[in-house]
Amino acid sequence: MSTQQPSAAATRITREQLAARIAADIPEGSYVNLGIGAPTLVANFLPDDLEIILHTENGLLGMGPAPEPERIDPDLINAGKQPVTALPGAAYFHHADSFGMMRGGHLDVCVLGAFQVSERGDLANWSTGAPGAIPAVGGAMDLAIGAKNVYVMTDLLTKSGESKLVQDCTYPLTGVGCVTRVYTDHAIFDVTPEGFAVREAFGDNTVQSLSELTGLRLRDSAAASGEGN
Amino acid sequence: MSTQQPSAAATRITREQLAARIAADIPEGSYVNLGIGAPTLVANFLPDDLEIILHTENGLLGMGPAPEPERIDPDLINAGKQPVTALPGAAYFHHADSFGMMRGGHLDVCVLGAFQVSERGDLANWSTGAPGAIPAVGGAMDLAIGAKNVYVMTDLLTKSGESKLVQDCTYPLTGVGCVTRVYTDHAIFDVTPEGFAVREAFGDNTVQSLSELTGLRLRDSAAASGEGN
Amino acid sequence: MIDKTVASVDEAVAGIQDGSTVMIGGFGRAGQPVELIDALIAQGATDLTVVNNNAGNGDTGLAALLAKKRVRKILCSFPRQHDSWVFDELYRAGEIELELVPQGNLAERIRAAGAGVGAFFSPTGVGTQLAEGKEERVIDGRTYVLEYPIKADVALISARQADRWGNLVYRETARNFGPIMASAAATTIVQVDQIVPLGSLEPENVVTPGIFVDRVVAVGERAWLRGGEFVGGVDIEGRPLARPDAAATAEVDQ
Amino acid sequence: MIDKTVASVDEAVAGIQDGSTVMIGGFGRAGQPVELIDALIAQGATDLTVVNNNAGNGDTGLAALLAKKRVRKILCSFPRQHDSWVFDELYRAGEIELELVPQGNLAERIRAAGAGVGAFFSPTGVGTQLAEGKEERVIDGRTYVLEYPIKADVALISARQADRWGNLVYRETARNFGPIMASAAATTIVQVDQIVPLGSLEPENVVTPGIFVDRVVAVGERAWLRGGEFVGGVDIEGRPLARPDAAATAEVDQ
Repeated sequence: MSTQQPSAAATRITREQLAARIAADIPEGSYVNLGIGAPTLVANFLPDDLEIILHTENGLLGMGPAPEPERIDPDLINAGKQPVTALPGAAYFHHADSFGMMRGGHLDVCVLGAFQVSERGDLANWSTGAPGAIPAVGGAMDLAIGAKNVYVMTDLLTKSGESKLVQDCTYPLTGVGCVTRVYTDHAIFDVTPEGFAVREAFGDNTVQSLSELTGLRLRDSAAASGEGN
Repeated sequence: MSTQQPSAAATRITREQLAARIAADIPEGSYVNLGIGAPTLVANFLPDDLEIILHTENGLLGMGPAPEPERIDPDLINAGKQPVTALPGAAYFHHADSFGMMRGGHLDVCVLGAFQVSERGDLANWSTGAPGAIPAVGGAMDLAIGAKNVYVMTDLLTKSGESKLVQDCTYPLTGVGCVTRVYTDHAIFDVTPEGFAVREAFGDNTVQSLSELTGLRLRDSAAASGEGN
Repeated sequence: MIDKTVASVDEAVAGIQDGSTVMIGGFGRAGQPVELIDALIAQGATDLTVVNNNAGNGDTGLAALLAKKRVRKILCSFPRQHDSWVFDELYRAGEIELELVPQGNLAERIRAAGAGVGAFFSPTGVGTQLAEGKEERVIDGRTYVLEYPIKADVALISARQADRWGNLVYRETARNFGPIMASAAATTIVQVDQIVPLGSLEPENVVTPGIFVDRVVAVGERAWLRGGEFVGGVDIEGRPLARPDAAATAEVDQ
Repeated sequence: MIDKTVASVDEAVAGIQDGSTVMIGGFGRAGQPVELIDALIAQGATDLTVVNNNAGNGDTGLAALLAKKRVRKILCSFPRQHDSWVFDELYRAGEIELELVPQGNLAERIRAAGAGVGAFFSPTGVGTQLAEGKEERVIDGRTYVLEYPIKADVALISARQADRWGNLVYRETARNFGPIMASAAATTIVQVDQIVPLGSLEPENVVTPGIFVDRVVAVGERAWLRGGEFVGGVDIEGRPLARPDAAATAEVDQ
């Protein structure tokens, strides 16, 4: 596993820029679940003039933004237990129906955070496996295996400079072979049968520099899809 | 299998009397499914001053009587596809929920017709197994295994005088070991671990005469429960 | 803007391929999407596998599709009815294949497909002909048979109202298979009495969320309603009562 | 006359036995039947196995039940929260057993219990620690793990309105586990804002039919509603906003 000193950091985009980049890749009409934490930011960048329907696994399709403080409704919350609103066209349902919707492959996209993603698309995002930690999984495993496209939103490197893209996850798995694409602050990676392919490198990053950062053999998505090199 | 000439028929009650007898055994507050055919008659004898909630497996709890002809609603039918009404307090639901309700053991009573019932409570009521017949099962198998109490309503003898209570069903089974009690025009039988027990014999019928009619060893329910002989 | 509404039943059923598995909602005539079935007949797809509780009534709707010999196989629980003569004749002639499924297993298998369940152990049918050859298992002292999901390429269903996101509400026992079939098909096509503006359907009362719906077409109000209120005046098949001149056209009226 | 209503929460929870498995509705605080839990604490049943999505928030409701050491084991998907200090301490001290279940498997296992499904193959959790030791099977090229139903002796849930037959409607995402838990317990006990006359609930909109409900008790309207209409003025925990004198009593207010 490659490590990288912060002083040598390559060009990185901010978390907000990354959220905007993910939002731009979601077509109108998509049914989308945004995981707890950073992925929630993506909602702020979905264009107002496009209809994208947000799902929250606790039982709502058509989730809207947070309410004004005096309009907080304790009965109307998202999976992160934050107050939300419901848009015209929303629908409520119970937990078995909600997770059936996920497990049955009806969501177009879900965006999740990650501790690690392996070259085969394995995801680790629910437990660091630290001894004594209290485990909690929530809907992570259901989301990981359920959506048609599972996007991971994460920094490429941990705070200590280790790559979150790995050959094999060392943290406990959330799902096997489930990740479609990884959006990081350095680049966007597709998970392909031959491992990670760089779909888009931000700023000065190159396939070569990303290979060095991650310690992985990376391919160029454009080359992989036969569109050039 | 014993046969019996019509001319030698023992005391029999009418189908309406039998329906009334079954109705009298259903306590207030019960959730009840009445099968297609003769069991439907039971509804006519449920006391007006008792609340007994009827289920129809096509998606309604709180089924009421047939409407006046000019109030027939093609969207509001029972499992026999006859027009019905919905009482105040009714609820509609889809087929998976309706059959989950049955399969999950939430109905107190269902009343079904039968071709044959075996001493172990096996039920045959969906197919005569006749070659060339078009098979159709509907919800019979779900009802047979789902309710807490499965009552069979039937003539004791076929038109040709054969007993419908048998050691082993010769017709194709609907459910195994599922029948609780059999209400016939001659007597009421409980299904016990030791076979049929006569719960109540109508008119001149006796355990002895019923044994002769059915060709089965029968016990006396009262004796079986230690209440006398 | 998301708009799942289409202008005609022909547009609604466009693209259904020969050889498709088509779920058709309804229990008998209640909830049967007759206008969509008529459009499917006109569209011409053939060699179909149909999933329905029954096998057609009279000469209209599903029965008409069968009569055109577009259906290779049918999965259902109750084909034999007093008015199933079209199916009966095809079956006796060996011109249609039948997979008979107990009604609750049919419903649960459709739900399983929609809910991503790989298979499930059902107590229904254990020890009967309809469980022959199926895997059995005793769980907590009770015997179950393993049942697999039923998926479809297309579902044709009927509901009372939809909005342009495809949210649906049904009417009474016409709901029956609609919600689960909508969830189990790659493409779900719905005929409704009426398309209402987005936001008109109370989110608490939506029965089928739009995520399960692909196309919606309005076919006009059913004959026994006026402005959404029940007015009656029809028989169980939806034909006008006591209007002698109506008898001639009754067969196509539902 | 069927009347499932009872006059008090104490009457509602009467008879719950030591050693029972108790399902408790709610996702975090939304839909948590706090008044019933308080009554259960007063009632005294102990050595309980609790099924809930979480493991208590703050010091009230489920957290208070845990703090009284009435719970031997908890099945949940997400015990660790910013305000789960009661559970955290018990868990670290080895005073409570935890069965961690992915949320969708938790929901589906509860539904399976209510729907008479003996077991089902789920794709969730395959290849993870939470599927270790479970039976796996490949169906149509995908790997599944076999999951079993979760039944309960008692379910305590919260809904918005009930009638005397026990028909229920919920409110927004507070619906969450209510309908499935109601179906999976031998005795289902419900607290509602309001009991309405039979016939007031539209049959199309009933979410939990009364067949799943045994006892209903009215506990008064939630603080953010007035006459059924949302008025707001509370924080996410249901405590009044911007009323300094209200802070002292806020902890017991939900």
